[in-house]
Amino acid sequence: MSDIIKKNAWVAGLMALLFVLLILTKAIQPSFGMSGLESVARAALPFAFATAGMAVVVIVGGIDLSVASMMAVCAVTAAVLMERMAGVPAILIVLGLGFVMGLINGGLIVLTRVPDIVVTLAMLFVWEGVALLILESPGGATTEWLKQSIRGSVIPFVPNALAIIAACVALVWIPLRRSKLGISIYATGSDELAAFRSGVAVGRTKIVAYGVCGMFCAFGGLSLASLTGIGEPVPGPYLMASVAAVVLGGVVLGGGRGGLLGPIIAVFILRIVRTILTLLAVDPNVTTIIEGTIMVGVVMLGTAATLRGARK
Amino acid sequence: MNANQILDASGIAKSFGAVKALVDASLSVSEGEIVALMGANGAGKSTFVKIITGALTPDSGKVLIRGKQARVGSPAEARRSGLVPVYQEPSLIPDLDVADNLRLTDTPVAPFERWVKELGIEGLSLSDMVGDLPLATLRILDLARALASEPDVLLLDEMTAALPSDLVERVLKVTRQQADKGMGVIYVSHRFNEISELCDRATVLRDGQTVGDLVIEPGVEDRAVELMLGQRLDLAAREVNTTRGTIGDTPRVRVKGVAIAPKVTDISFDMYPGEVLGVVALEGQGQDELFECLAGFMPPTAGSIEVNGTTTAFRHPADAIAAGVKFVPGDRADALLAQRSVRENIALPFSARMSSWGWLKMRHERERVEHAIDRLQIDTRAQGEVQRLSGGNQQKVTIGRWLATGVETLLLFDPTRGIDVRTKRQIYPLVRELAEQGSSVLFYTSELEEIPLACDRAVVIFNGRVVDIIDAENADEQTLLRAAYGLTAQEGAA
Amino acid sequence: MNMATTDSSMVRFGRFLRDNPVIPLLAFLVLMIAVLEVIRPGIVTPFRAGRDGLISTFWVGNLIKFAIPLAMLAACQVLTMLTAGIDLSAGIVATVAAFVCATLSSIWGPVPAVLIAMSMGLVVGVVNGIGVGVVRVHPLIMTLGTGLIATGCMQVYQRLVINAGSEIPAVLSWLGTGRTLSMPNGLFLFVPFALFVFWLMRFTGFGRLLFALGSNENAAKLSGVRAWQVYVALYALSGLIAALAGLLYLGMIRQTSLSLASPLLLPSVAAAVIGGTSIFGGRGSFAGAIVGALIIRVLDTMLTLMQMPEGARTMLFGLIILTVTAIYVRITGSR
Amino acid sequence: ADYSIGISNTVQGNGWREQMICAMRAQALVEDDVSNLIVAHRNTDSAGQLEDLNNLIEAGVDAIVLNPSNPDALNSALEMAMEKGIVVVAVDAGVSAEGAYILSNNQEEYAYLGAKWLFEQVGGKGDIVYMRGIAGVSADSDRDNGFKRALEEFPGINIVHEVFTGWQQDQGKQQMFDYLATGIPFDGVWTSGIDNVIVDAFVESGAPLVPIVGADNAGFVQYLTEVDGLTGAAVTNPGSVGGAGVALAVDILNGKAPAEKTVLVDPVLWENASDGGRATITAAQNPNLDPEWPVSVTVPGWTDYTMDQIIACKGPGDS
Ligand SMILES: Nc1ncnc2c1ncn2[C@@H]1O[C@H](COP(=O)(O)OP(=O)(O)OP(=O)(O)O)[C@@H](O)[C@H]1O
Ligand SMILES: Nc1ncnc2c1ncn2[C@@H]1O[C@H](COP(=O)(O)OP(=O)(O)OP(=O)(O)O)[C@@H](O)[C@H]1O
Ligand SMILES: [Mg+2]
Ligand SMILES: [Mg+2]
Repeated sequence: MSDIIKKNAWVAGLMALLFVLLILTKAIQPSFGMSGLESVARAALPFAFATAGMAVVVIVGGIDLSVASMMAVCAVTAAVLMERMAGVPAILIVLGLGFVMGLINGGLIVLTRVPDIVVTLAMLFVWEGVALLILESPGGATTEWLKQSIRGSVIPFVPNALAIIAACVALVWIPLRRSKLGISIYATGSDELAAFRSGVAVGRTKIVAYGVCGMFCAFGGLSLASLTGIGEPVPGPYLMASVAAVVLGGVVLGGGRGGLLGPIIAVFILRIVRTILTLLAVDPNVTTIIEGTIMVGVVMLGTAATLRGARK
Repeated sequence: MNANQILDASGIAKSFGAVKALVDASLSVSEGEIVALMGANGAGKSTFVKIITGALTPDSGKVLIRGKQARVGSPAEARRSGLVPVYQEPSLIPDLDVADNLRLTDTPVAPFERWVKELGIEGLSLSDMVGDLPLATLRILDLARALASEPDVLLLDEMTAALPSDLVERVLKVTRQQADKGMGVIYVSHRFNEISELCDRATVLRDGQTVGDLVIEPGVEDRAVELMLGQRLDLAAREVNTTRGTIGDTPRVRVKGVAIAPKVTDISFDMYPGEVLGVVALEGQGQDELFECLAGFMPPTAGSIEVNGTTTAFRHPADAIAAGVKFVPGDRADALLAQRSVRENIALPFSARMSSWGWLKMRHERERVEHAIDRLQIDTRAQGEVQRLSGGNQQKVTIGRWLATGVETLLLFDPTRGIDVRTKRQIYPLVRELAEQGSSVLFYTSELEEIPLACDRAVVIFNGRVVDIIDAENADEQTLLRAAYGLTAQEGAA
Repeated sequence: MNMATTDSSMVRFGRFLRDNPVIPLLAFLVLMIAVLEVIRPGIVTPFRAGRDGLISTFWVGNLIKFAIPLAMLAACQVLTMLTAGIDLSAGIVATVAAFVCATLSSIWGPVPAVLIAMSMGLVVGVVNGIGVGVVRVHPLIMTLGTGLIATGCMQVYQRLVINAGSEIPAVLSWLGTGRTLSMPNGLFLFVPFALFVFWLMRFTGFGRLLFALGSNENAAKLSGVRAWQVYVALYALSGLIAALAGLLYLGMIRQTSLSLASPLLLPSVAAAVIGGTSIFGGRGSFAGAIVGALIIRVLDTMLTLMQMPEGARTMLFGLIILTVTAIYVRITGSR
Repeated sequence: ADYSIGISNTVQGNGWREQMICAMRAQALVEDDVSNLIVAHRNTDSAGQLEDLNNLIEAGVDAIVLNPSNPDALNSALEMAMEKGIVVVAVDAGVSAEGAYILSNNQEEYAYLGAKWLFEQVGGKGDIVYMRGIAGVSADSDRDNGFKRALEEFPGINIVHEVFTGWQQDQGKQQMFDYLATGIPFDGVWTSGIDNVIVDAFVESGAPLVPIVGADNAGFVQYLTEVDGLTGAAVTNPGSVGGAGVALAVDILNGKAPAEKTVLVDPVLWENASDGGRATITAAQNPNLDPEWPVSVTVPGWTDYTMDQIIACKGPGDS
């Protein structure tokens, strides 16, 4: 009971923080409006998907160091395919590819019994290599409508990019979360032995969770391709950022606890902080320091609050 | 052989590396039959249960279900075949609420709730996070979940070990009822009184081998013990060491008006050097909090604790240890370094203080550790990792740690949980011996019959308050139980 | 109680490997070197290429030389992983130490420069330790954060010393580039260091506590361990080791850079895990990590010398790391 | 006027880029019309640069000077900027967005020039070690084109070894050690700017030096004059092109836009094989400079700051 309250308090706290930051942005730059919001949402796209994927595998008790590389594979594949075929089949192929890459990660973890972090560290290099083999240097082209779809806003006051994040995450995650498979994912992350004894097919659950992660990475790769209009084979800075957002978002490393909403809010917080620092013309080196401090500081505050809560 | 036979396992063998947990084990159960599975710590009972229910695969042997050869590959398959276990360690998922735990095993909710009520757990909500529930409740939930799936055979592995007496009674009653309705039960326990009350038959394991099958009748206990241990042990000699501690002038520990929000409201007692002080309480009367408070895990919200005449305020178990107060918790998972060796587990307190971060004193350490292992007869075949020891042997390691360092004040929270008869017989004298050497021992046990065997006096706690203090001579089970239920509540005791 | 156990020789061999997990790793190392020799005949055994020498001491020395800083950073990972932690700031601490040392040497001379560089490591380490041990932030986040902060500070500092030039203290150059009996002088630092780490892990109370905290922090607390003291000491030590590795690396590369040792971070984690250290705590070996570092270095060389598209090379690197650990896990039965 | 200029760069912690940023700051400081400089400078990919560009647009800058991570990936933000009347100047590499000004080092020419010199130096035939930058990055691909162009002109030249240094000093040094250890002879080394550690590798391993081509980094230029037996060439690739970009942006804002949208700064080659070349190098070298910094700290005709100003690395508003 108290756990549920604690968990939701964390998400609510993050939400409040995001709100405060938005107000702060408006105060600093009175002209900040819909277009600013849109650009924040667009910038958040790849981070949000990387984070969602990472969150799923962290919940199942693992970690996936290859998210950025998988995104690169998906981005170059998308860019290469879209040069040759229509957007929709290309998107479907890329989503399938992401899912399969994730399944491979998970399958290797389960089959070899090598710890997640080692397997995905190795796969980080493998997928990076695959991306380079597909496209040696940046190139390809993304379908025009896809590039347009992430701009502007169809629903008033909701940037398309935000709607896309919400829709994609909700479409994959909510049905999953409500299903028995979703419960199995939490169970496996919480206590693998007890889950096994409760009849959970632990191996299969892990593989599927990694598959879902791969699928989110495919969304991430597609969003990179639609942002830039091309495919870049070199992985971007999404690995560490996603780990940080997952932890900031209240998912416990080690598994079993947390959801996707918190981490995604955390992504937005980190993006808006960068916007604020740019608006304030803060020295970029100091920006690095501030970002590090915020990351550590928020988690510190959070742990301190939870510890105090637990003591009472 | 028997038309009603549900399960027949025979010739089961299982090795873990060099450790042969099971060599040739067999067991059968028929409809309506309750079969006890007996054996000393490490005999292979839990391993056997796990194999039957698909949590482990045997190296050899066969399992017949209703006369047909069956391959039970996983716990899920076992469940579908009607074999449902309650394992020695809780198997609920801590980060899921009760409802999700039920969904995970496809357990119907309505019968589950009925069973929970029947087993005497009040005020449970399906949205409670399992990790927040106390151990005893978890055991009951495990059982209720098993019962709700209407098994053909129910396997209970030391189901009652962590339960206080009131809940034990309920469990026994419910089990009997279900057996009468045709369910087969395999019942693992170290408690003879439960077995003789409940079971029809007993299968005895020794060193991984089935060494006998007994019909439960009066006087069968001696025979069972002989089979279990391969030697005679006089069960009638219940008296342990009769030298009782002397109650001197300065108490070793004086607990004065201690309250710990929200459960404990007012606890006071004195504990003297050379005394073993029993604690008697039903489930959840505040005994857990009392022990944790004395051990330095949490400060009292009111009242004071004096050790050797000085008032103390422990902020960390290290403070308590420095004051000579040492704690063996009830849940051994809390106390053990699962992946480390027996030796490191026992020697852990030696390195705790900053001043001992340098060179290890290997010789000194080995001597102390070996002494503790000897004294508790820890089965060290799988000593490389404590998690590979049997449940009872793990329990012994938690006690051994403090034997090795020496104790002034020892807080034992249900130390004989899951320990076999012979070792229990060794633990009581051990506790008495410690007392004779001048230590004080606070001894909570869920088995009331242990109180007169080991203690000088017993504090009875009910609803967070001390309701009575009873001398050992008068502490027969009846009296204690009545007191524990708050029936003899004398106002102003202590 | 004791049963007469008659083990087959297979079982006994399996147990032997399990108790000495370094041995299969060493076998892998030898295997990889053999493969390298096949790919480039003469690189390890020059006589096959018509040059002098049975074994190329230059090549072996070189292998060891570049494995040393990697192994030192892997020590940071092994030690922190024992407590189920990790030190992601190690690469940056090493870089900062090297950068600070090189730039300050030309201003204040080598001794103060080295001392200040080491104290940078200490400061970051103590902050990590307080964050992890007292405030209880997850080590991954804590060290990632301090790493970012340290990077930012170094960038700010960098702008102050653009025209200070840089100077590599002679001792460091000697350690980093010199050779004695064809072996790198870095061994004069590394051998005592490795012995120290072995001693710390095996023969001290502190080492015991690292394993204990990684296995079950609650049990350690129950036994009277004040975990925060251990964490602060551990991360401070890790920071010092990282700074030392950075200084040695500076002597080897003889060039400052704002990202000098940062690329060693992931390989150092890889070396630790290849060497059988569990990131979940409670199990680890430095000997394994050293062999892990050597394996990674041989692999690097192998891939450098193989002519193939960069993508295939990167892919192969990952696949080999995975294969090595998978076979290793299979043989030793450990996870 | 009272201009606010935004800077965007995606590689941090590399001497060349740091010099570029300092040149931008110094130039903005000496321009009278610039009152505010917003610098977005971090390690990121094209998507991250898009984010930074959008943030700069939000901040209401008058001009953006960027070092693009990719010529084609940034069009959406750059087009939006130009729609809003913001002047866009790409330095170091080009962008394909219509209407953007480009002031760039000619990367293809950079590689061609050095490679051609090297191939001539070894007599038109021999075995060359080709040490590239980061696979899959635009600048590396451009340089590869230039290198291949030179290669076609010299059929006698054979590439015995091609490797990516990742533009990392330690990696480059280690790779050179590895290659030297094979004992395979070769006649020259072309590097993509990881240069002085390569010389170190030869010296430390006792291998005979071969001609080496690098960039005009302070450390390498110094080696060209100091290391005995080293024949080599440094191809200029000034990071100070960033300062030129700021100057160009201000000119455009003041209505003095150049006729051509694209201005290529062509590299120059300094070699130490001839007396004339050695004199150039001696004049250029600057031992006090950070060894990773290119010695060409100014772009004559473009930048107006002094040596002290670029080293101070302060922009308008910095104390
Ligand atoms: N990206 C998103 N956009 C919009 N809504 C979302 C998004 N992610 C999650 N939600 C909503 O937030 C709710 C809570 O999120 P999530 O499922 O991640 O948390 P949870 O821990 O599983 O919560 P619960 O325990 O209630 O199931 C979800 O039911 C869903 O409706
Ligand atoms: N995973 C394992 N690895 C190695 N040895 C094991 C493992 N599990 C059990 N054992 C060993 O097998 C033997 C039998 O253990 P088991 O748990 O079945 O005993 P038990 O009869 O249930 O004892 P207890 O009454 O103490 O619970 C013990 O010696 C134990 O150490
Ligand atoms: Mg959730
Ligand atoms: Mg058992």
